[in-house]
Amino acid sequence: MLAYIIRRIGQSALVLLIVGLVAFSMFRFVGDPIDNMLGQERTAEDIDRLRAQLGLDQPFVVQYFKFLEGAVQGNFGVSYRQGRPVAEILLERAPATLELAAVSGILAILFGIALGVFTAIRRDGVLANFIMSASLIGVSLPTFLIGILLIYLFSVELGWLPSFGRGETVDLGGWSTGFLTESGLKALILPSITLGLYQMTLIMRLVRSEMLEVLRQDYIRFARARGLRDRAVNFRHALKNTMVPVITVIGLQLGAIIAFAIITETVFQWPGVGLLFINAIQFVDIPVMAAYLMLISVMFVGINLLVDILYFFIDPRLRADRSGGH
Amino acid sequence: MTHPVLSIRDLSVEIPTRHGVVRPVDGVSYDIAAGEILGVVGESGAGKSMAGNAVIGLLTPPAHISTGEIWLNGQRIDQLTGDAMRRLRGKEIGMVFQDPLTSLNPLLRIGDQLTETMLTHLPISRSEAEKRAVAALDEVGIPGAAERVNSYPHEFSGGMRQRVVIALALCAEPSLIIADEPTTALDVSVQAQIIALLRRLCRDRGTAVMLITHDMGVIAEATDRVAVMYAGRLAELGPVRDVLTHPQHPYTHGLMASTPLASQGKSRLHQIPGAMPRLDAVPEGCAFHPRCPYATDKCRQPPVPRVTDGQAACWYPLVDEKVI
Amino acid sequence: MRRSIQLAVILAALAPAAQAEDFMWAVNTDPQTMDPHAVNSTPVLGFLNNVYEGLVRRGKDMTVEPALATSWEPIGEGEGWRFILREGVTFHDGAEFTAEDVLFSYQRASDEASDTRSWFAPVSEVVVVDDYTVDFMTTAPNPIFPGSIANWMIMDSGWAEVNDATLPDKENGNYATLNTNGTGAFKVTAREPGLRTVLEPFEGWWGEVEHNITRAELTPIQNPATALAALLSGDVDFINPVPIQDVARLKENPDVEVIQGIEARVIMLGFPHEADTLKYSSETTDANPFADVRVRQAVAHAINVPAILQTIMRGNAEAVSQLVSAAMQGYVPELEARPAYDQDRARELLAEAGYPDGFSFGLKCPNNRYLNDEAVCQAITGMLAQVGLNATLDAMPVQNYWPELRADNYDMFLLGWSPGTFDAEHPIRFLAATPNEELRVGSWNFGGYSNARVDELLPLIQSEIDPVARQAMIDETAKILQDEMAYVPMYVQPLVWGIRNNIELTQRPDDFFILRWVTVN
Amino acid sequence: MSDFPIPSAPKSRYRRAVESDLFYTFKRSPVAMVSAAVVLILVLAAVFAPLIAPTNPFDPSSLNLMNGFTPPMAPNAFTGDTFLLGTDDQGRDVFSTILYGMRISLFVGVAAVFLAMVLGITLGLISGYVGGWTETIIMRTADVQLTFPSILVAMLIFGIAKGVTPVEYRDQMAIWVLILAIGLSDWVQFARVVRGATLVEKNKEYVQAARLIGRTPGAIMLRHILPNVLSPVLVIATISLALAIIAEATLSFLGVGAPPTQPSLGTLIRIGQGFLFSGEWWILLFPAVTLLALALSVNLLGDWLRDALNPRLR
Repeated sequence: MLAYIIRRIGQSALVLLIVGLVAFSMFRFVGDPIDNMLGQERTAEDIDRLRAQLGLDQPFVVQYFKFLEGAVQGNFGVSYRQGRPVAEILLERAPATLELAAVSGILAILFGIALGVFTAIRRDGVLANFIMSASLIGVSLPTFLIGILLIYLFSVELGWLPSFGRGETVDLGGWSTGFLTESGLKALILPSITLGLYQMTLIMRLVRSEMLEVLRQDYIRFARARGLRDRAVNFRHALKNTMVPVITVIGLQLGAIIAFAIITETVFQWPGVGLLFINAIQFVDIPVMAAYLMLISVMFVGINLLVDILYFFIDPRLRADRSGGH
Repeated sequence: MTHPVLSIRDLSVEIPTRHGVVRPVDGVSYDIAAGEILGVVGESGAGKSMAGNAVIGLLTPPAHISTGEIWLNGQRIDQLTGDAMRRLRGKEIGMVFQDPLTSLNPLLRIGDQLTETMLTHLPISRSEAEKRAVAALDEVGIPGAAERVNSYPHEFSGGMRQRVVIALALCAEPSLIIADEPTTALDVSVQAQIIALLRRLCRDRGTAVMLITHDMGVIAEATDRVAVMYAGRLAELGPVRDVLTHPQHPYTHGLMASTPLASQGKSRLHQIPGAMPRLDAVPEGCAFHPRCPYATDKCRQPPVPRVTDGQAACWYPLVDEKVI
Repeated sequence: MRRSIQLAVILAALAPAAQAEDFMWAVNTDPQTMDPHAVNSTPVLGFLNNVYEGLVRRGKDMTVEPALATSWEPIGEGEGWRFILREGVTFHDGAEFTAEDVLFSYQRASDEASDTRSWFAPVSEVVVVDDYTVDFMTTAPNPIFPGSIANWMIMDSGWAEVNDATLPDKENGNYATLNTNGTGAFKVTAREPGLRTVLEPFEGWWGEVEHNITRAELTPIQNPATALAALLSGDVDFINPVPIQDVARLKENPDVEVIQGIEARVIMLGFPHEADTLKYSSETTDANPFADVRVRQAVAHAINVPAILQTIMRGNAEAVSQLVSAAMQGYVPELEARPAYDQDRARELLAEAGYPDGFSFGLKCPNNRYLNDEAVCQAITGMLAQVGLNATLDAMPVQNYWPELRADNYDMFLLGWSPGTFDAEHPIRFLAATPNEELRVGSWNFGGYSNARVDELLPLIQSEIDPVARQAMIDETAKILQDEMAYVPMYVQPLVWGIRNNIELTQRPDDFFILRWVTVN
Repeated sequence: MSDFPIPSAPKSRYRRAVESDLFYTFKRSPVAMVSAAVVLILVLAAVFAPLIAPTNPFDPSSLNLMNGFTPPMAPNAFTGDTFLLGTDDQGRDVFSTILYGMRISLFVGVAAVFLAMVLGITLGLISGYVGGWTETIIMRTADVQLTFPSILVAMLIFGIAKGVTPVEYRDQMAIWVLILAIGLSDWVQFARVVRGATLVEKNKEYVQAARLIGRTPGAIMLRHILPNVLSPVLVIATISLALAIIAEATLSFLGVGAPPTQPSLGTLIRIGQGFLFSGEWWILLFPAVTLLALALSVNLLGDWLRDALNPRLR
């Protein structure tokens, strides 16, 4: 198991390095940071000087290795835009994104699994079919439009919920949380629905199809033939087996939630890392972009690993395969 | 007066399809007494399993019982509602499926699967159930049962798993076992052991068994009586010795002739020409007539011949001399 | 103990925030630094004008008025300017304001590390005469100097030294990037870059308080629809800008008000004067038609500016014929008339220039820099196509746009220019003068427009003290630029702010939002 | 279920049966029929847009800016022209713009899915059939690709393409880059399904037999294995098409979509959302409803197809 994890981390690290290199080669096409750093009355000489100072005149491979060198030591450089260490900025912004992602993820998983199980068990029911069809509306409109429509309805027309931002936050030892204030909780509602809707639909549909697949399995028929109660059959036997493939996808979807947060955060002016990234693109803040991509990649690798380990605990067959060694 | 454990009367199962209603089980009747093993034999699609599923109430919709009655220990069960039927399953009727590799939930320990079944049906405590689980495994011949209760299905071989499946089917002490091709998926060397096990356990407990198989060897070896099915209908029903040695129905005859066991000493196997009809195209009259060398016009039109007392479902039952 | 502190924090947060004169406002761009000398941009300088002050400032009508200097006068025959400083002024941290701070701020703002050094290009020396008198010596007579330093803000020398922020640091930032210590009417009490910036009134301010704000919070909101929703739902009291298409609707809404003015920014089309060939033409590959003044004039005649103003700008902008708007110093009323929208005339001019069937070319355009810039460019593309000028439009974010222009990757481009000095000399210096690194002129003249007479006039304009003579030279320059159609000026971008109806404030044409003119009712 | 009749007839008859089954269930599903009708109408409308549309919104010289913001079915205040669904800020007929925009959306969607499909099937077949190092590399890349959010992949590709495309071609680049970006971020699920099926089929007797008689691996993969994986691929392709159309819209919100002079449905929605509060609801509503109808119908069809073919989707 340990060997497996180490190998996995090794492979992932290699991939990260390559992704990083590709990402870095992209940065010079995003635009030129210089114009945003200098005012209207700059001269061509100012431009060249600043470019040299930032090391932008060097080949991107050199820039990349410099970045790596710093990143290994936890130093992601200084934001061109804010003139502050990137690590500090990311730490400051991360709680907003993580809280949003957590709430959306939990909503998506809870409702996704519940509705998925329901629609699978009541396969031919009217309500189940309606839910199946209705859920597709959520994935047939782009997220940004859903967000804007929600704002229009609940903030502007009805005035129930705030239109943007996180509301009041409370600082708990460096972690700013919106969970402890009324305005913070209210502010979470619309963005987390916007962000979670798509994932919820995906999870629900996946759970349904996996569950239907499992329900056709012999061991489910056998469980029924033994007279086990429906609840035991559906949940103890079927759902648990359904979860094996579903967990992988949920893991990936958690990653997707953090990535899609870019759009939701832009629409709701949610002060998280996604918004930071979009701003960084807008201002060609290369250190921030690089660090964000690294952070996201590391997070995904972590989630993947976690999913693998979770697998290990859910499915005894894998335990045998892997602990047996290679 | 003692009831047979299971009594099926004129049972039909129908499935509505776009080509009209098909009838995978059509007017089947038979009884199984306590301690008796009835072999149900026939080709794939003959309706053997469908009848078993109908008895245990596990027909997959839209398949449903259209006519007929099913009696279990004197109680009519074909009209029972969902939960009442569920209580019977496992408790009164046990079932053994074909493939032990897929019959067990891979994520649950076999001990848990046993105790779960017992706790559902028997008024016993968990610790008592755990004790009985070990005993049950022991009884089906799992060595080291006390430790093996904590194993997962994938840690057993196929034969061992089928023993576990049998233990599961029997653990709430049902009066009827439906064994649907219990040995088909197993190695030949293991088949005999499983059949012997099933036979011994049922004899000991007086459990009635419906043994569904297409293997005449298994029939010969394990059963007391045999029901031969063709295209959803009962072709012949009788004590195993009579049916094997003096088949009356031309189909049974053909079946015997095409089986190595029944044609011992013969140099070449007999073959029945053609194939069993699809269920949506069952011919008029006797369903076997297109393949029957003895068919006449009578066979080609209604009414359908039915099994009667000691008599095969054939207008022209064979007599001994015709056995090749 | 620790728990009780946390609890207290939580309770404090749960308690409703102080009411009354809380003022929330949203802008589309966060001021990227709190350092008044690091970045020369409207979001930064506009915001910091509430926190820091200069020797002079601009009033509601843009006139130059005393701030930290109470009066000023030219020295001799234009050798420089003398400023008499206000006494009794303190910085937010209590330090006293003196001539030392002025000298320090001059050094800081004119350093190579500063983005504001071009303001001090004419300055040869700064002399502290006494604690409250400072002389600015200039290399040549400079009549507009006081106005040109209205955005130059004074920082406390002691504070900067203690906090190791004696020079601005654009790349790595320093203490002054996040912290402030000005003399202005408001002090920054919380600063979270990109999220929010909180201001509170400075009790010790020297001026007379006109506002009634007790606390103000700035939030950047980039998505225009979100910002508008925030205003409509009352989550913020003021937004800048209001998307132009929403003006009419907002005016009908009783809860909000729209404040509209004409901004200083002139939107124009630029040409590759120096290029030998077109870059994006499918057939005209061996010549540069835009080098011919008739082609440029044809472009001017082909564009239906009134239609753009009517639809895309929704009647909220004004046509313009020169590089500055009528509100600027040095505007030439005689040249007010734009080339008329006349497709036949445009075709005629093209035919005269040898392109009777027109030609194809590439038009570059930003899509997030000016109000509805992309829509305007689309409209222009259509109008030009109607006279045979088939433009391929390439619209892009501004971060890609400037590098494209610098690399000369265009056949025509859209540019907006807002003179920081509010004077007609400014665009001549940056847009019309032949690019020259040493003289620090023509740095935004991407097309390399060059006219000897204009180059000759520019230094004369810069040093002429007599307003009449100066205006005559500006008139001459403006005439040349219009005759040669160096650029095609189209309209002045409107300035549209949205406020809740309980707010009163004043809008300045330079888009600076001055908090001390706000009243919350 | 072991004794349900499974026809052992030759493959072609089996295929025919599957198809006629499909048709049968199709006729019995009102949702599927309505969805198919909507998709058909929209696709035809898009294909024949130049014949149906009253104007050509992609021809800038035909536009009259003064027609801008004309409400549906009402004459313009200046020009007196009337438009079925009104006009947008450029004076373009919204109806025509939707037809042309749908062309682009559909083209991008179909081409992206096709790219993803070809790539996914090829790599899936190869990794499943060849195994070993090739498989490890391909599937590990797929894992990484899956972990990397698709919109970031798309933005990355967009960025790189912008840099490497010669200046002259950059204007036409956007659509091809969109196709590439969406296609490349979407191939993994095809590859996974195909690989899984290949692993199963590869060990079946008929494949072994084909191998024994000396068929080349390429021929075996194409002739024997590929036909067996087509139905799950079809389902994935349908659902991917809907996702690709939405992805294009999302990317255009992030500023990496089709250019506004040749707008896709997504670009139209991005432009239209700016008029949500200003009263010109038709600029947003009609493209949004069209996109919803298109994506929803394709999704519903995919859903029905999934249930009808009942493949094991992983």
